[in-house]
Amino acid sequence: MKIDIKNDNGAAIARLSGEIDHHNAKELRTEIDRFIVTAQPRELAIDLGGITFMDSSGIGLIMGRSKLMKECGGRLEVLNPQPYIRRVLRLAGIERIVKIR
Amino acid sequence: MKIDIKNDNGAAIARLSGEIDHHNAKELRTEIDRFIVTAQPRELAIDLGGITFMDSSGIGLIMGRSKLMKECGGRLEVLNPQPYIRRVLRLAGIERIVKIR
Amino acid sequence: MEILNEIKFIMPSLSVNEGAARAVVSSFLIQADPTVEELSDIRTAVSEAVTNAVVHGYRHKKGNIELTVRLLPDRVIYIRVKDKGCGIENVEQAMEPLFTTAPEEERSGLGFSVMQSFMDKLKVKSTPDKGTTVTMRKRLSAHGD
Amino acid sequence: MEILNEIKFIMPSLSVNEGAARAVVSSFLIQADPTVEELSDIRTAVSEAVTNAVVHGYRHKKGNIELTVRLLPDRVIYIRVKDKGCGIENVEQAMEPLFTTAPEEERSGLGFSVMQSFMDKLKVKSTPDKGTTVTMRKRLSAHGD
Ligand SMILES: Nc1ncnc2c1ncn2[C@@H]1O[C@H](COP(=O)(O)OP(=O)(O)O)[C@@H](O)[C@H]1O
Ligand SMILES: Nc1ncnc2c1ncn2[C@@H]1O[C@H](COP(=O)(O)OP(=O)(O)O)[C@@H](O)[C@H]1O
Repeated sequence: MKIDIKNDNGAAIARLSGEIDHHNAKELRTEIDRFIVTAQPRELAIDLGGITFMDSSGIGLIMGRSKLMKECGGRLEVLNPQPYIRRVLRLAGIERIVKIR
Repeated sequence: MKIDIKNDNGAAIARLSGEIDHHNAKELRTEIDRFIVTAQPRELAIDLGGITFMDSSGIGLIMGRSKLMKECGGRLEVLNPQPYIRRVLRLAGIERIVKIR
Repeated sequence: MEILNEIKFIMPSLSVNEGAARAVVSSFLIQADPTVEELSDIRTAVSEAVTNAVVHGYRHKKGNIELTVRLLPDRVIYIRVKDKGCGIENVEQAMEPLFTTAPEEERSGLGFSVMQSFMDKLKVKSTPDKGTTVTMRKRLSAHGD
Repeated sequence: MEILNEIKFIMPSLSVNEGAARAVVSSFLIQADPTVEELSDIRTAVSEAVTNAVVHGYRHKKGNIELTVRLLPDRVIYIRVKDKGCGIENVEQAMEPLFTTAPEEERSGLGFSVMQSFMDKLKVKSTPDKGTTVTMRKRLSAHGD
């Protein structure tokens, strides 16, 4: 599990790689939330391009960050999910809440 | 496990890739022996460059082919073992019987 | 029913073992040569079931989780995840999409939905204070070669 | 002795499970962050012990092999491979380099030598007609970070 956050003038991108499961989600949550609260970005894109596995723990992770971004007056997006991760996202109907590109 | 044998005018090279264990060794043995008996190469080089795992089953495989090559009037060599495979070969003292390059 | 091959994997309810359970499934199923999508479906379903045992079943006390994987005839994969944790009072309700008893941990309530939609069959047996057993089956598509 | 984490992997004595056993070990040991060389040593030793159970222990009848992997304090890895096969008459002789009872299958007689030299400790307990238990330990080097 690796996370790399870049902030470009309020439009931030968090590139995740590895596997997202319940075990890893805790750590990811802490890191991303610390960034959101400190940097207060307008937009945060979570790039899933490097994620090779994700179960429903990833849904909770994305929903939770989306909520926090809203509370901070910003917006969350999801980028580049691989096909099998897209299926988990679709099952959760997450595209009704978060834009997926 | 994959094996690819090329015969260049009696000097043959068998490129192995994957893992050599007891389970895979049987199949490798059959394929290589069929080639030796049919093509009767003067020299056979077993290229271990693509092998990611090998236990003592690989020792048996190499010793056995070396013996068969000798019986057929030829000679066996081993090429490109990775460091951890070299350690298994060394433990077996195989370099006293077969040339390793 | 004839069993072609079967493994059992027993682990304590530590979250670090969720990944190990998936790896066990992948490495065992290589012999059945599933498609990338099939393997990913099964890995995801196993991850959900094992995570549930860690997060819910053994919420209050630690214990062992037993994962069984069987290769059955006709390319059917059988999976069983068993815990001796707190059990489920109302299984029907638990299986409803979005139902969760751990929203504060950001559980989405979609674990059973994922298992249901990624596998062909799902059965949940649970007894309060005794534990939960989830069994799933999926038939792999016929071989290309 | 405190056990930090422990898994058990139970498989029938089919040669295809030798690779699965190695994969189990790798995936479980990730959490201890071994060096590539250490992991390769342990995988090789496990492969030898499991193969011996398949080839020798269950030569005449099929049965289960139990692989236990423990993470102990001070970065010590404990491995146990247990079979209920034919057992070994003379353990001392069996452990001699090049001694093998299956030369026709191209066994080199180096399985125990590999276990011995790739692990820190090796213990073999065997009772004829009851089975064989091999236990091994290896201490991983201290962390870089
Ligand atoms: N092994 C289990 N032991 C006890 N309760 C469980 C178990 N698995 C599931 N449950 C209960 O069923 C609910 C729904 O499970 P699930 O659909 O996987 O969603 P989630 O795990 O996100 O809560 C859980 O919140 C929990 O109350
Ligand atoms: N699990 C076992 N059950 C019965 N016999 C065994 C077992 N493991 C080893 N042996 C005996 O010990 C001998 C030496 O084993 P080993 O050093 O691993 O070499 P190899 O497997 O190449 O024969 C074997 O040939 C066999 O006779």
